[in-house]
Order: sequence, then structure tokens, then C-alpha cells
Amino acid sequence: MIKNDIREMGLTRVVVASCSPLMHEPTFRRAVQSAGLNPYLFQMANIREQCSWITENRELATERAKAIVNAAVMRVNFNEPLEVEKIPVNSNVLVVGGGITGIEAALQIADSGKKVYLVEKEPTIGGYMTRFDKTFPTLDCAACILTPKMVSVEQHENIELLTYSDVTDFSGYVGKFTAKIRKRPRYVDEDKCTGCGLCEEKCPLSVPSEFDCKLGKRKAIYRPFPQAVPNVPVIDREHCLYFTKNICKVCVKFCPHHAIDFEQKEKYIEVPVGSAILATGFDLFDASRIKEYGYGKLPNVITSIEFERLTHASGPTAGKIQLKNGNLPESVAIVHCVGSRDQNYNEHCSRVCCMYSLKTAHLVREKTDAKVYEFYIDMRAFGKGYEEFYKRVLHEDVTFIRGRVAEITDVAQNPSEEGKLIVVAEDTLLGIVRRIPVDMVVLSVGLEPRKDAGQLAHVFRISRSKDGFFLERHPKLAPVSTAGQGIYVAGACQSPKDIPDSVAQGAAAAANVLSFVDKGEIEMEPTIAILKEEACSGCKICIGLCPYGAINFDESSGRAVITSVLCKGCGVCVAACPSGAIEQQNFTNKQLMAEIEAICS
Amino acid sequence: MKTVTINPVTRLEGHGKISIFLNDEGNVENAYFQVPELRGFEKFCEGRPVEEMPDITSRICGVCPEAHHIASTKALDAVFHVDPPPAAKKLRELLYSAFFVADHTTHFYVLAGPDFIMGPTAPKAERNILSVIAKVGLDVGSSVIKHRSDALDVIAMIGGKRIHPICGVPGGVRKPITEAQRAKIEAIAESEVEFAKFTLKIFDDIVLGNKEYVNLITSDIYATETYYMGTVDDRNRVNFYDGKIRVVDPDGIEFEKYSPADYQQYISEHVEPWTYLKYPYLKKVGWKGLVGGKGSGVYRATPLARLNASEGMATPIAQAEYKRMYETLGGKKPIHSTLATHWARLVELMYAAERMLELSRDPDITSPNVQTLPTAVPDEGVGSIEAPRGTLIHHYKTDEQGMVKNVNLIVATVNNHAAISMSIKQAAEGLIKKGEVSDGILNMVEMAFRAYDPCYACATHTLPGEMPLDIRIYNQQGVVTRTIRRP
Amino acid sequence: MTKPKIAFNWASSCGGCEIAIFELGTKLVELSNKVDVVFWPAIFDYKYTDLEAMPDKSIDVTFFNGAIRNSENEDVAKLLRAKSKMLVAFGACAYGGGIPALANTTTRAEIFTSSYQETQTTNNPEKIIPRTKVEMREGVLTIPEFYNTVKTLDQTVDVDYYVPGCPPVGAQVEKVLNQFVDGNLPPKGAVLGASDKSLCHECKRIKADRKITKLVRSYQTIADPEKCLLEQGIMCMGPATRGGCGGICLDANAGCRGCYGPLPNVVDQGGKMLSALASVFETENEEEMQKLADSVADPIGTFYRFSLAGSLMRRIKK
Amino acid sequence: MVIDLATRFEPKIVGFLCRWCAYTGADLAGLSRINYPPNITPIRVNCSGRVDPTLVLKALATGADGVLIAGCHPGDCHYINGNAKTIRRFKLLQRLLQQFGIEKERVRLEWVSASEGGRYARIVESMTEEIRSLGPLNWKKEMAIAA
Repeated sequence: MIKNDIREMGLTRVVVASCSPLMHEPTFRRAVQSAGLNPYLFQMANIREQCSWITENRELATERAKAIVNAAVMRVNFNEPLEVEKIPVNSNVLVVGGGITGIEAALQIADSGKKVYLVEKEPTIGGYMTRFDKTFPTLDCAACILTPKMVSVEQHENIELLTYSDVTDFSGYVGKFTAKIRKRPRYVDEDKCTGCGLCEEKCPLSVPSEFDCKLGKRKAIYRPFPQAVPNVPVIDREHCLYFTKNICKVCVKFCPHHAIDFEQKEKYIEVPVGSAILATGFDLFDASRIKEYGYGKLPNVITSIEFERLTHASGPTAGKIQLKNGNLPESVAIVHCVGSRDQNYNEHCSRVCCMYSLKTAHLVREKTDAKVYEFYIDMRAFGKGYEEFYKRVLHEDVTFIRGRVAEITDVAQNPSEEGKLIVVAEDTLLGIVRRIPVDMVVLSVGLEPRKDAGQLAHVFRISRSKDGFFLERHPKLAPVSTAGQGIYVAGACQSPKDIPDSVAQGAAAAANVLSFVDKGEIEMEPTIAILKEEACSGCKICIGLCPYGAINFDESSGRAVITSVLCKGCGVCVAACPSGAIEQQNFTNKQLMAEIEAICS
Repeated sequence: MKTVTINPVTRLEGHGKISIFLNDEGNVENAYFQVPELRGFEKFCEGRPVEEMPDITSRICGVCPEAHHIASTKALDAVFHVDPPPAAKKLRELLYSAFFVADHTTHFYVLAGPDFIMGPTAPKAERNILSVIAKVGLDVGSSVIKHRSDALDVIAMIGGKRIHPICGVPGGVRKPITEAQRAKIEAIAESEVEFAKFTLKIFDDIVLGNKEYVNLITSDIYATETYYMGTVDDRNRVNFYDGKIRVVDPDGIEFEKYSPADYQQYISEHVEPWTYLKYPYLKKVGWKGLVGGKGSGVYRATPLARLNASEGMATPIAQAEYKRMYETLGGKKPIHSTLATHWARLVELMYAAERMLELSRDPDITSPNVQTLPTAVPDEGVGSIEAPRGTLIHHYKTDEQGMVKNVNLIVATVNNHAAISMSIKQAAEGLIKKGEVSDGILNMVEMAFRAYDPCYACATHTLPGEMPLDIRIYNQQGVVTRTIRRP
Repeated sequence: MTKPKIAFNWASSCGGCEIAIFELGTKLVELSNKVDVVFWPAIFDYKYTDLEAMPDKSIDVTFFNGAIRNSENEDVAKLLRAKSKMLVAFGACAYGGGIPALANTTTRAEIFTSSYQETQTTNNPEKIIPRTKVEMREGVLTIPEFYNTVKTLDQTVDVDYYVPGCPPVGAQVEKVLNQFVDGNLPPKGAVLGASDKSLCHECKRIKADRKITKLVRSYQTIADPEKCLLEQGIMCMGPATRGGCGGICLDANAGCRGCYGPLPNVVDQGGKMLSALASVFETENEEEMQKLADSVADPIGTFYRFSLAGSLMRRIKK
Repeated sequence: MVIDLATRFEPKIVGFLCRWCAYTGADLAGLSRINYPPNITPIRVNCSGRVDPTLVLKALATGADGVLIAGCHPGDCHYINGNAKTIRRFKLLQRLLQQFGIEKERVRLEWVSASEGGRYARIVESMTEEIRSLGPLNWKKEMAIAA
């Protein structure tokens, strides 16, 4: 209909008064365009979401609707035809983070024949998942599903794997970014090393293993775990006798391939990419912050990740769930929401704890005769097969106590508590405070943004939400996009997620990237800031304001210069320019003033 | 009853307006001089940061902005209890002396000169600056323009702008002058001194050489007995920039001598419902209406008043001229003749030029130290100065943040408001008898008025002294029976 | 060819604009040969009776300085508009209200009470306030009505051109007068005798980076004559003010007060300066932001020193 | 108490809503059928940082009784820190408006995230009521009878 009117009546402007532009503006713009009218000569008046749906007062609502339509009509007079700029896209993709999310994204993209740079700051990819034993709700072993994927990453011809590395700078604009990557020295030549492991065997120095949460040991030259990818050890400068005392060199002596190289220095490389996916994951909540729980002081109060290592077949105890003294626990308490849903620490729900706590309970029951108490606030089992898993554990003779744990102490109040850990909590179902004596407490710690998330956000010039996780473009309609065109987020760096969701987002981000990488070009939103050169007085007010560094001062002409591909159209400079020399396309002063006048008069 | 309305121009214009009412005998019953405008600076300056006052109040008058700027700046010194470095005070006074030279020059040649040089009875067509130039010679004309312009260059060098200077800050001035500038100023000052001498000579030759004028100057029509006010230094000599305010009575006896900060004890202002301008008067004598004499608080603050209120000038040539003037005009002090003001003005011109030269040669003048940063909490202060047209007072009160809470201004010309009204009435009375209005009234009244060099820039809209006149005489039926117009 | 007939008039202002023309001195004399000055009450003897007698549009161009403060100013403006082909708002007062328009931060009643009753030296026991019409024993005396709000010239009558400045600087005045003599004029509504760029464009001071961490009152510091004043925390309206004056105040080590008015693409000089200034407050901390905002001692008097009557808000609410 | 709807003063509020948070939040209020007074007319901008104080002055001078600027929560801005500039300007603008005699309740800066439809509704509600009790601003009329 609109199309016909445009053609038959030769319309030069179109206003549609209906729903929110967030819904159908693109639709109508396409329609207008297909009728040969510039899509930006179309204006939408939202008389539904923000008018008719918010009141019963018909009379007033009608008045308001008139004002809204009037404003759109007045405004559209000043709308100008705008051309959507298309810019070529470099098909290389940067993926930051080699956890399951990054791996998924990298593989998807690489399989489509595009080059991927996968950057991981640890010596090996795999992320947290490599440390898990079983995964809920299916209880299949994490390694079994992860290891093949890690291997295919290593072998993939289109993936350049950069471990023990991080991105220090990310410049340019969508389609034409340059990533600066720092490779930290391993002191082992990746090309020569075959991963035979002889050096580790011979290394005289043992230190606590971070991978095993310091429950087990590793050598000064080590691979975090046997299936590490790349299968190349790294020398730990902190402890290595050569670096500390300038002695030893045993590894050098024994390495059959002369791969040890103490002279390695940190290296910077620059790679050209057209887009990037951030899959940098999460940090675990530091349980020692909650003094009342005694973590770090009471030996048998451990975190869920430590439990994972205990129960892991190739872990420090070869999968034996035991107390610090080696005995088997007779009773185990599992505490939910440690550092989650708590004003003092993190207000958000970490989403995975309920389910992995159930898994913990299940594994304890399966491997020991210990009694299990599970302290929860609400049981959240929303995923496929989750509720079923909850039911299953309910029937495994686990005692569920509804209530937040107030304190964990070893101060006994009666003989039955002697030598035990007493978990104090109000049972909100019974409405009484209960003291449960146990041998072991597993704290189900929550997920937090990475400590360096802020710094990374700065490097990639993207925003974070209040909780510190990366901010998506739209919570529902664009969950893996960001306000920064060509930059995507996936997995737990955007908000806490379990493995299935993380993998799904990894794939989603990959699809997003491919959709325009495949096209070979990307459309820039034209609502950007434009400098009227003749009006610029060179006062420099705007120079420091652009969060994307799109505005620079050209000394020769004594004027500001806007790099339009860098502009994201926030309009901050437009509002600031005291010469009125900067205008924002489709948000010009004329347009906004016209709206104001229409509304107010 | 007949009404004679002397309208500078029609009711539309903003010029002062004179209405003369005759009684049934056709003699002057009363005469009113009205000022139709007000701008309310005293109110709208409230809430402004006090340090902005010199820039804001200079806009009271574009003819004498320097006077308001410097008076205001002096008020700031007092508000912040800060004493400017010597160089700063001298730079202010140097700027100020240059301003006096420019202002008095303009008045004598452009505005008052025509009356004398061309003669009071000369047709109006000839009574303007162009004819003056024609008579005294073109070179003199350009010399007048040059010397006025040079003086303004000095103002711009120190004040930053030719009109509305911006140099004044509490505790000094914003910027020192360079040696190069000083040298230029000295050269200008030397030339201004010569120019002042030359001007006095013209006055001698053309004015004093002519008996007619001398009689005019000494005639009763132009004699008004009032108190006289002016600022004097510690030896009772005329000073424009600083000193105590001295008032002498109509017999020339010192009546009051006070520090400007105490002005409230000595000055009051009277309000009439038919004009926007107030009438200052001597508080201790009181307001007795528009009458002269010892018994009335009406006083004058003009060049003549300053000379009357002082005991001499602080520079040699000016002092000599001072003595000569009083001797020539009968040796009596004070001189009451309004027209003598012109002569007094030239004596002041001489002093200003000499003072300029002194200061331009002062070793302190190029000192880089021109600003003392205030440390005290601002509260209240009075700044006073002699404007060409009278004693000018700025009085501010602030809160401890230095935001203006209260302003009181006594603007130069306003001092003479009552006296001007009187002189006009007096001239009218002297010239209108039994309904007979002599054509002479026009010029005579105008001359009386112009002698004051009234600058109503702040209130009315004429440049100093310029009061085009237009008299209409109505009969009992209110019909115009006669119109006298100029030219 | 016949010489253009020009007129000058002076409404509510200090007279500095007329002095600025007078200041041209010898140049003015030369100029006066190229034009017929048909009306200039301040300098020559012309009467409004003559003006009223003139046929409409008989004056080629009238330079009108001063704001519209009272009924008389308005009547004069209307009369001159009728008699003139072109009417020029000359100087900051006619253009934006100028200093007299600071009176829009108060009211007529407050001004009367202050001037005629409250000021220390006023002695007015009967609380007399001037009235537009007073019956005297001898007859009636009238004076114009004092308005509650100061208006600009173009809020009163149609205006063809604007010449900003308090006062316009000599060089610009000469340029403008010649423009009219030679008849090379831009389209109606244009601002003459000024630059189309801000004062920053002609400011010789060094502009490093626009980050404001403090604002000081001008008396609290001695300004560095080389560096940008704003960067020293000294208020300067330069960024939001038209150039053309040559930056004389800056040379005198004083911050710009904005007398040349807003830039071509700007609606409201004060609003723009406020936005520009606050944008470069260098802090993300709300308390510090508040502190910086509070350190602008007198927002209206600072941002609208010369343009209040012509601004969007025009006066305070009272 | 009986309110005569015909004569009751209905405030006219102009809303500058940032496209990412506030506008989406306002949409959400509608989608969720949350009731609030229909006294606000939204103008969509990309970021609250685009809101030149001049636009607010324009609205008030043209006849608005109030103005709402709503954007993303601090630290939550889709343009990294656009709303930080908005806060700076707003604080100075408030001081200016205060000098003009405009009550601070008439011009507000609020943060509304895309998920805070309810919050948006409450803000508009409280603002409408506050302005209703203040009465009309009538700036245009005031100026019309300037003399």
C-alpha cells in the first residue's frame, strides 16, 4: 500500500504511526526503499508502546497520539536522504579466549574457510572445562567431549593458535581492525618440541600446581595437564633454578630436540582482522572474602572447583574424595550461592551453581557413603534435562535444607560437634536455625567478570553492564553483538552461562561474523556525526570527547577531522560543539527542534 | 495658563524635556527638566560576581566608561581590602588622565567651541565643528582629531580597549606596559601638553579677546550660587584619581571635607514622581527644592566646582592658569558664573596633560608587578573618582563569596541635576517677561545647559552638551501662536 | 548616482556604539562625503518632527543601537522601521539585549523599589515612584513607560542586518559602513562586521588539551598570557562567541565575555557555552562534577552577559 | 475528592530517551501494559549525550511544563561514557535553570535500563504529579506579556 502511494502520488516523505521503531522501522524502511524513496525519508511515530498501551484515559491518550504524530510529521520535513556506506571486510577473525566458547566459535568459522586467530592467555586452551570431571546433567566426562575439539583446533589449517598470549591493542574499524598480540616467552621452542615430556620428568623442582588448585604438584617446566594443547611445556620463571639460581639446566641436557631456549623474549605480533569475538569467560568468586565461611582457615572447607580436582580421575587424589588427612568424609555439606545473589558480593545469580551442586552431591553419594546436606536458597533447574537431574538427585538420599548458610565453624557446642565443621543456617522451611556437623564443606562459588574485563573492554572500546560483564547490543534481539560494530561477545564473559549456552553463543557469534564476512562488506549506520568544515573554529572542545577516537585535530587546517568509519553516532560531540559545526545525520538540530516545537505548541 | 514646552525633539525622543509654565501675567511660573529613562544597574548588578563590576558598570556610559571602570575597580580594592602595587595605581591614573584629555578636548572644540569661536549670535548653520575648523584652520581641526585619537590610543594600550576598558581588577591591573609603549605614551603626552597650551591660547585670543563674552560670563543670568564639590589631595589641590572630597559653601568657605568611604553621611538623593532621575543634595543642609544659596543642599560638581572647591592645581602650568583665571574674573572665589566652567575645563585639560607626562616618565610605570592577589574575605567597599562631569561614587556590598548583595551609585552628571534644572529655569525667567519670548532664549538657555557638559548618556541620549532645542508657545486656547526653531 | 541616505539612532544603551562611529574620526569625515546623514540626533541637530514628516522608506539604512527598555524606545524603533528601507541592529544591545538586558534577571517593581527607595543615599519618606503621567499644579507632565522586560530590536520590529559587539570595533564599523555605501550586502538577516568562526579561531593563545579540572574567579589568579584561559580555569566565552573583534580582551589578559554573540549555527549562546564547558569537565566523579558546576559563580551573568534578551529563555520567572 | 478532568491541569512533558536503554525500557512498559500518565511525549536519540542543553531550554521556552532526560545507567552506556557527559552538563544546567526560577522538579535526569519498564513508568508518574502540583510553566505566555 505504502509502496503504491509512493509511486502513484509521488510521495516525498512517509510517516507511519503505529508501533515502536524498535520493532518495524527496518521493515518500513525496506518497503519505502523498494518503492524508490530513500529509506531515511521515512519517519515512525510510536503511538502504541508509549501511548495507547500505557493508559485507560482515552481522551488524553488521543491528545498525546496527536502530538506524537504531529512531531513525526514536523520532523520528517527535515529528514534528508542518507546513503548507507558499505565498507569492505577483511575475512580474518580474531577470537579471544580458548575456552569451550572460543573453541566452538573458532572451529565454526575456520570450517567455513576463514582464517581465525585464537588467542589464549594460558599455556593451553580448554579453559575451565579441562578441570571438570563430569558435566551436568548428562554426567558425561568433560575431557571426553572437550579433548577432541581441542585437538581439532590444534590441527585446523585455518586456525592460528596463540597461547600464553594476550591482545594489548585493537585499532582500526569494523572490517579493517589491527590486533596487537603479546606472546609471552615459554622458553621452549614450539616448533622443535614434540611434547615427549622428558624435561618434565627430569626437572628436579616440584611446585604446587595451579591447575590442581595447589592440591597437587607440577614441575618448574610443565604442561598444566597431559592433554594440553599445544602439547608444549612452559618454564615457570618464578621457580626454575636456572632463572632463580642460574644452575641446573637439566632440561636442556635431556631435551632430545634442543627445544629449550632460555633466551626467548616476549614478542609482539600484529594481525589484520575484520572482526573479533570476545570469549574470555569468567573468574570464580574468591570464597575467602566471606569470613564467616572460614575458607582458607578451616582445612576441609573447599570450593567446588577444588572438589572437581579431587573427584577427577587424573586429579591429585586420582579421583578419591578425601579430607586433608586422607580419611574419607562421613558427611559433606554443599553450600549454594557463595558470592552470588548477595548484595555484599554479587547481586546476580551465577546460573550454574545449582546444577553443579547437584552434580557434586551426586558424585559424593556415588563415590562415598558420606551423608550429604545441600544448603540452597532456591533450586534453579531450568535447562533441558535439568529438572529431571534434580529429581534424580532428590532420590539419592541427599538432605536438602532451604536457607542461606550464616556461618561455618569448628567451635563445637556439644560433644556431637567435636572435631567437626558445623554449618549454621536458618532452615526457612522449618523456620528454625540448624547446626549441621560435617567433615567436609564444598562451597559452590559463583561466577564473576574477569579481573581484567575492564582493561579488555577499554582495548576493544566496548561497554560493560553494572555487574561488570560485557554489555551486549540488545539483551534479547542482539545478545552476542555489541555497540561496537564487528565486535561480538560470547559465553560467560557476557553473563554467567553453563556449557550448552556458552557453546550456543560461540556458534551464534560465529554465525554473526560469517553473515557479513561472507558478504565481504558491511553496512555502516549513517546516523553519524558530520563536520561542517567551513563552520569549524578549531576550538578543540570536541577533540577529547569521542570515546572511539574518531575526532582528531588537523594542525595544518586548524580544524577538527572526523573519521566517519570510527564514529558510532552517540552525538556527544554534536551537543558539545560551541560553533554548531557538527551535525548528527538523521538527528540534526533542525529535526529535533521541529519535534520539540510540534510537541510543545 | 500658557505652556512653553521646550522639546529637544518630539516626545518620542529620549532627550531631556523642558516644560515652562507661565502665569497669567505671562511670567515664568515654573520650569521642569525631565529625564525619561532608567536602566536599573543598582538592582540588576545584585547576584553578579563583584569582580565583574568594572566591566558591567562601564556600560552605564559609553562616553565616560573609563570613569565608571576605574571607580568600580577602586571599589573592588576596598571590597577585597587589597592595596595595589604602585605601578598599578599609576597605570590607572595615567589611563585616567588620558581620558580627561580626550573628553575635555571633545567638549571644548566639538560641543562648546562653536558658541565662542563663531559667536553666540552667529546663525546655527555656522555654529558647528566644521565651521570652527573653517575659522581656526583645517590643520587645527585635524590636530583636534589627532590629539583626541592619540589619547584614546593610550587608553587602549593600558585598558585593552578604546571604549569600555577591561584592565581593572581588585589589587591592580591585568597587564603591565612595555618600555616601548611607555616611550610612545611619553611622546603622546608631550604633544598633548603643547596642544593644551595651544587650546588655552585660542581661548585667550578668541574668547577673552572679546568683551562681549567676558560680560556674558560675568552676567547674572548665568550666575547661580550653590555649594561646590571636588576631590582634593592632601594639599587641597585638584585630583581626579584619589583624595578626600571637599565641599565649599557659596562664600568659598570649606563646609565639609571627608573620605569618600563616608559619603553616605554627606549626600542624600531626592525623588520626584515626574522624572526618572534623582536629585543628590548635601544631607546636612537638606533638600529645599530647586533653589540655590547657603540654605539649600543643592551643589555643583563641575570643572568650575572642582576649582572652586580646591586651592590650586598640582602641576605648574595648570597652577599658573588657575591663578590667572580667578584674577581675570574679579579675583573672587568661588566663581558662580556657569559659563566660566568652560575656562575651568581648559585649566583641567592642562593639568591632565601635564599629569600624563609626569606619569609617563615615572620610573615605576613599567614595573611588571601590577597585581596584588587579594587574600581577605570580600565584604564592602566604596570607590570614588572625579569624572569630567563630577564626583562619581560606586559602593558595593557582597557576601563572603564575593557575590554582589547591594549596589549604590552616585553618577557624575547627576550631581548637577538640580543645578542644571535651576539654570534652565533661571535663564527662562531672565528672558521671558510678560509673555514676551525673545528669540535669544534659545541660544541662551542652550548655553546655560551646555556649560555643564551634561552627559546624560546614562539617562538621556545626547552626547555631552548637545541639546537641540525647539520652543513652542501656546495661547490660552492651547494653540501654537509662535514657533521658534533652530536654525 | 545619489548618495545613500543613512540615519543613526540610540535607544537603551550607553552610547558607546555612537562613540564607536564617532571614533572613525577622519575616516568618518571621508565617509560623510559618500552618504547623506539624514538623521543623527546625538551629533547633528535633527528633530523627530522632521523624521515624522519624511515619507515612508525614504531612509536607505538606519543603524539602530540600544535595547528596547521603555515605550519610547519602542515607538522610535517603529517609526524608524517605517521610514527606513533597511534597519540594522547595531551593537550588542540592539542585537541581543546587551548589558541592559541583565535587568531581565529582576523586575520593574524590584528596580523601582531599589532605585527610588532602598538605595542607601535615597531619602524618600513618601515612597514616591515615578509615574508616566503626573498632574502638576501648573499642568500635566509625562514620561515613557518603563517595561518589565528588556527586548531586542528584532523582538520589536523587523530587522534586516545585525552588527554585534560592545561596542563594535572600529575596523569592523568602517567595513560595515562601506558595505552599505558600496551596496555589496549578503542576504537579509545576516550578521555583518564579524567573523563566522568563534573567537578561538583568532585567539593567539596556546590550546593544549581541553580538560577542565578547576574553575577559578578571575581575581583569584594572575593569568598566564600565553596559555588558553579556559585551560587555566579562567572563564572565557571565546568558544561560543563570534570572532571579529581581534581578541582584544584576550590580549589584555582578560577572558572573553561574549559581546559578539552566538555563532551562525547556534540558537542560544549561553546554552551552547554551558554544554561545551561542562562537556570538558575532566571527571567521572559526580561530586567533583557538582563542585565544578558550582564553581560557575553566576551562570546567567556568565553565559548570557550580552545575550539574555535574545536568548531562548529571555528573562527569569517572576 | 472529585477532580474535574476537564479543568484539571495536565502537564506537558518532553522526554529525551536514549535508544538503547530508556526508549527500550519505555517500550517494555507498554508491552507489559504498565499504566502511567500519558503526559510525556518521547523524542528518541541515540544517547543521552546527544541532548544539548539548548534542546531542554528550547522545550521549556516553547511551552513544555517539564523535561525528562533518560539514559542508560552510569557505567552502562552503550557508548562507553556518553551519559557521563550528560551528568556533567545536567548539573550545570540545573544551576542555570534554578537562576531562571525553574523548579528542579521540572527537569530531571534519570537512568532507565532496557529491562526497567516499571521504573520508567514510576518516574513519569512521579514527575507528572510533581509538576501538576507545581502548576503550568507557561513560559511562552510569560514572554508574550513581557512588557
